[in-house]
Amino acid sequence: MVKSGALAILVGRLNDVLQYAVGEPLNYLVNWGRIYSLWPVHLETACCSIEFGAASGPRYDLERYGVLEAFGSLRQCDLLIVQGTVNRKVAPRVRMVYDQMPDPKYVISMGACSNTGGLYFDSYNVLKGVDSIVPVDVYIPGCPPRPEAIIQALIMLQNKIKKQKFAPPELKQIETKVA
Amino acid sequence: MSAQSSLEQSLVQQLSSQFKDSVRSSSFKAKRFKITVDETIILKVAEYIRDQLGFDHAASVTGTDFPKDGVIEVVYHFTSYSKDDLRKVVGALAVRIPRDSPKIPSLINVWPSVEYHERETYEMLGVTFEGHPNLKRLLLPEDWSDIPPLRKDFTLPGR
Amino acid sequence: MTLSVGPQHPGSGHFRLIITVDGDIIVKAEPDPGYVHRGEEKMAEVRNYIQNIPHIERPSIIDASGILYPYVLAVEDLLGKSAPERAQYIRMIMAELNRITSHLYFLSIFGIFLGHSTMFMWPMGDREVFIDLSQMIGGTRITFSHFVPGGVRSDAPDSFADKAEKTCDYFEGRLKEYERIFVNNPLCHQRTVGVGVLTKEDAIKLGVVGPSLRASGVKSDTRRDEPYDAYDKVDFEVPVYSEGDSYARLRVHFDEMRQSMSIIRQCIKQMPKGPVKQKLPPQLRPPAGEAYARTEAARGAMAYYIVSDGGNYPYRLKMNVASFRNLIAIPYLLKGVHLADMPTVYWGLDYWPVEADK
Amino acid sequence: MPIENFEDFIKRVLEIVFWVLVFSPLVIFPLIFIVLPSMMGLIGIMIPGPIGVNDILAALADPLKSIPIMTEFMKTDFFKIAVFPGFTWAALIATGAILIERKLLAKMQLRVGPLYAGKFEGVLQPIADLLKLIAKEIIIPRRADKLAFWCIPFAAMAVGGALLAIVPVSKQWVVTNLDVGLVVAFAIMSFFPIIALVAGWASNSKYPFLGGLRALHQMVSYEIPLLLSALGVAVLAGSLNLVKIVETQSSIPFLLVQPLGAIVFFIALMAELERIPFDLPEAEPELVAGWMTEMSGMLFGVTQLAVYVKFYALAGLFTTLYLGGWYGPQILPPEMAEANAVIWFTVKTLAVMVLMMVPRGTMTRIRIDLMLKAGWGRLLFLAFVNIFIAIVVVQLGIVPR
Repeated sequence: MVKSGALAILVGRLNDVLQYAVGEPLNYLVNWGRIYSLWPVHLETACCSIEFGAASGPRYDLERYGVLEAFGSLRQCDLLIVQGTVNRKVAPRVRMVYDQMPDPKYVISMGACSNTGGLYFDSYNVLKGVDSIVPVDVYIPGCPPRPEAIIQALIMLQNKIKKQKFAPPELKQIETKVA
Repeated sequence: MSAQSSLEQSLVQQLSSQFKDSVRSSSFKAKRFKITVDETIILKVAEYIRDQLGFDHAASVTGTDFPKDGVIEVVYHFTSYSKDDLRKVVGALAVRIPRDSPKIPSLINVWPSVEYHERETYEMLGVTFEGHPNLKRLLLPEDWSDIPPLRKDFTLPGR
Repeated sequence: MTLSVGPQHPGSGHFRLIITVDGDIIVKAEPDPGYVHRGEEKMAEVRNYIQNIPHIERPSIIDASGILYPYVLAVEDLLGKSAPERAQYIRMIMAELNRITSHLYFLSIFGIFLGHSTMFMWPMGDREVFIDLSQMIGGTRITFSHFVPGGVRSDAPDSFADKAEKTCDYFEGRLKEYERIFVNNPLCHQRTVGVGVLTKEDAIKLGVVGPSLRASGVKSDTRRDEPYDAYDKVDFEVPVYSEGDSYARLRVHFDEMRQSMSIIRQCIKQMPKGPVKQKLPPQLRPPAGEAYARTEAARGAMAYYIVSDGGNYPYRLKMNVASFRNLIAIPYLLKGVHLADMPTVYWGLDYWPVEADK
Repeated sequence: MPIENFEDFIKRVLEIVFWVLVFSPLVIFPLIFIVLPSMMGLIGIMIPGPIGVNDILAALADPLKSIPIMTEFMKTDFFKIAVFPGFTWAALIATGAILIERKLLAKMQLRVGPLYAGKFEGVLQPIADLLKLIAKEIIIPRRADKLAFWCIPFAAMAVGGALLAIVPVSKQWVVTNLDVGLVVAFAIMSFFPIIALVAGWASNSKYPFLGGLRALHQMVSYEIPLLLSALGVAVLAGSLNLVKIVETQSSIPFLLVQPLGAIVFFIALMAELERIPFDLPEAEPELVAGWMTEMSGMLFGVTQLAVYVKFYALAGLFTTLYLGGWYGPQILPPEMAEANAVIWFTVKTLAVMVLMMVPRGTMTRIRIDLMLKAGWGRLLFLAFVNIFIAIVVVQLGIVPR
């Protein structure tokens, strides 16, 4: 639309100034809110859920990082921790849960089984890694990972979120399915 | 040891004498005994074991595939809670059925505890339990279309 | 109205319950397990007897020694060997430590199902103490792979006895506090007494195992019925309640933790010096035959049925796990129960879906 | 240079402030002097009284002149509704209550609770949650009733705010001093379960609907004991006006005269607030999150804030009815009597709130049938006994009317 080169430069400058003055501080603030308010979905796929329970217990206390213990509805959650082996029966459910979570959403793959299939690499019913159905942000190795490893993964995820660009929320309509 | 063995021995003998012709084989060792019968009389044998011998529940139903012999061996393990002297004994009631049409009568009316075990055996080995009210898929995913996984000719994908 | 409870639901773990409710009362409940089915039994047929150990204990890492114990016993039965005496005691100590951690996990989840988040946190915290203790012997937090056919992998360190004594002393005090705060209060009574009653006859008929069975008045414990390893040399009681409701099940867990601590103390006292592992060839080839070994794990009678054809690999390995045997009681007990009691009733049965699905 | 840590953020903000101050004489002041006079009519409505347009313009040049404007502004209804005893104040206390609750619960459970958000003991945790929720996507289920779904959080907020309007923080700081304040309070309170039901219905999902139904059931069980136990206070005070009820307690709080009524009222209030052990409509293990299951993003945030605003308002109502409202020993110099009153009211209300938070860490959830039994069988009976006690007390003349 803008034909004049000078005007285009001016608009570009103004955009830069706005980005510098408003966009970046806002981005920082929102990201700061996000990293300290990661609410996990209550989805257990296998045995690593025990160590997740231990991690939210008193000794390791994930709530220090703003992670609530088992949280009810996935509509209010940001973090999907795939706790262990994903088999062929639960895989569609994991994807369905992921789809129903509101943006922005993050996924942590917990344990060797959900990273690669792990011990169950030759089982007929186990997915070779949950990253084939949902995008994964952080992988935690271990079988099962110790609670310290979960905390480390959280910090890694926080560092990742810090570098993200803020996108305003948008209104979407999605089909809810009752399985 | 001897007193112990005599209990199992007497149990096996009792069963063998009751169902003379149908008993294919029987064996016993300390605290364990196993008896293999024809599939036609398994209901009667099970009822006899429950009512006369006092084994009041089945602990498991399982099966083993023997492609060489062309049979599947279905084994019911049973034991007792109500009789003190039988608690330490685990008995096994085995049936050998042909591999291509594995069908046996369900024991759900004799031992109700076999319900889920029979469903598991049904989907894992393809054994049909006739008379089971709810013989549906249990553990495998809904879209499973391969042969039952515990058959020996089912090979694991990674192997 | 039909509700699908799970697999993503705060009140279900790794499985799904399809329940039909009439108002607030459940008229029909149908469990839909299999969300953690990993084909352990098939995998066991392509691994040798030692390679099988790690993956066999994964279904129940909450009680890793408990689920491994009967496997080891069954293989030893096939080989005709037995473990040295010291190894037997170490196995018992590990099994009892795991029983305590498993029961503490049970308590904490029971608490969260009652809506009591402190009851989740306190046992979780004390579970760490026992995990520290078992870590001294097993080496890792929960998945030890510590038992092998013919003994255990490593000996207990010398400082173990002291630390175990201290831990038990500490925990006995804590148990009293738990009972005072969590169990003996009117709200907990109201939610558990008379809820989900499993009568003695039904418990026997359905073949229920473990604490649920003993809460229904059947005095059956594999450690007593068929003593394995050195369980005939230690003195302990089998707690029995006749009510068969959720409350009795809760109490059985408390009593069993006390008995486990007493067993650990006796084991430490009676434990002889000596080797902890019998010399066995690296590749085990048991003679053809079959073995059925059972033990009392935290969640009830755990049994393995192994058929050997004389080769390197088990020809057929059947895991007859406690949770799977208790599955039958879930639809039975949930009938006529209030929707609010659904999680506590099914969890009270000690149903651990990962273990049941294998 | 991207912002990487807190120092960068502060630097950036200071930089922006600096440039704004530099450029403001060029842009902003001319704008003000053109635009403001045309808006004076609007401001005139907000600030009635002796303050004129010229005073405001003068205050822009001389900040000291804004003090009389502020004091005048503080007397307006707008200020009362929006800022001090009203919304902003309540929202602040609600946010604080969320933090206090999480920390308190953590301490009871041998944990530390929020720690890293904010440099000291996680004090900024609620702010972090708020920022996150604002920036979160809002999902409306396709089969939901869209209009009703959007309205729920704001309806909940409006109803919570309506309660705030009648609870007197001090004799001066009350938004509306109604003669039938107590009755109005109960009328407003009975709206909450309806909101829960509408929320459940609008979500068109099973668990929220069950939660909404449970909220209604719960109301049936606690509403009547709640009313009857407060009746004792009305009998003693001889008035339904909340300010007058507080004034009759200047010598002795009704808690000491009517301990039974206070207990019944407290328990029924817990049920009204859906707090553990009475949080049946949002019972997590069986109903996921109850009637709030389908809420996401800021809809959930606003609803949650409304719940806590209501929490503050009802704790304030308890303070008003039983703890003597704003009365308390003079701890500030006499010329600051108003501030003293406000402090005492706030302290008492916070104490009541903390007392209501404690059961969350110490009690199990009650079941709906037990709840009905308790409500109709015990609380109702106790409430009646309490009314008779009140009448006897009044007849004996223990409390001056």
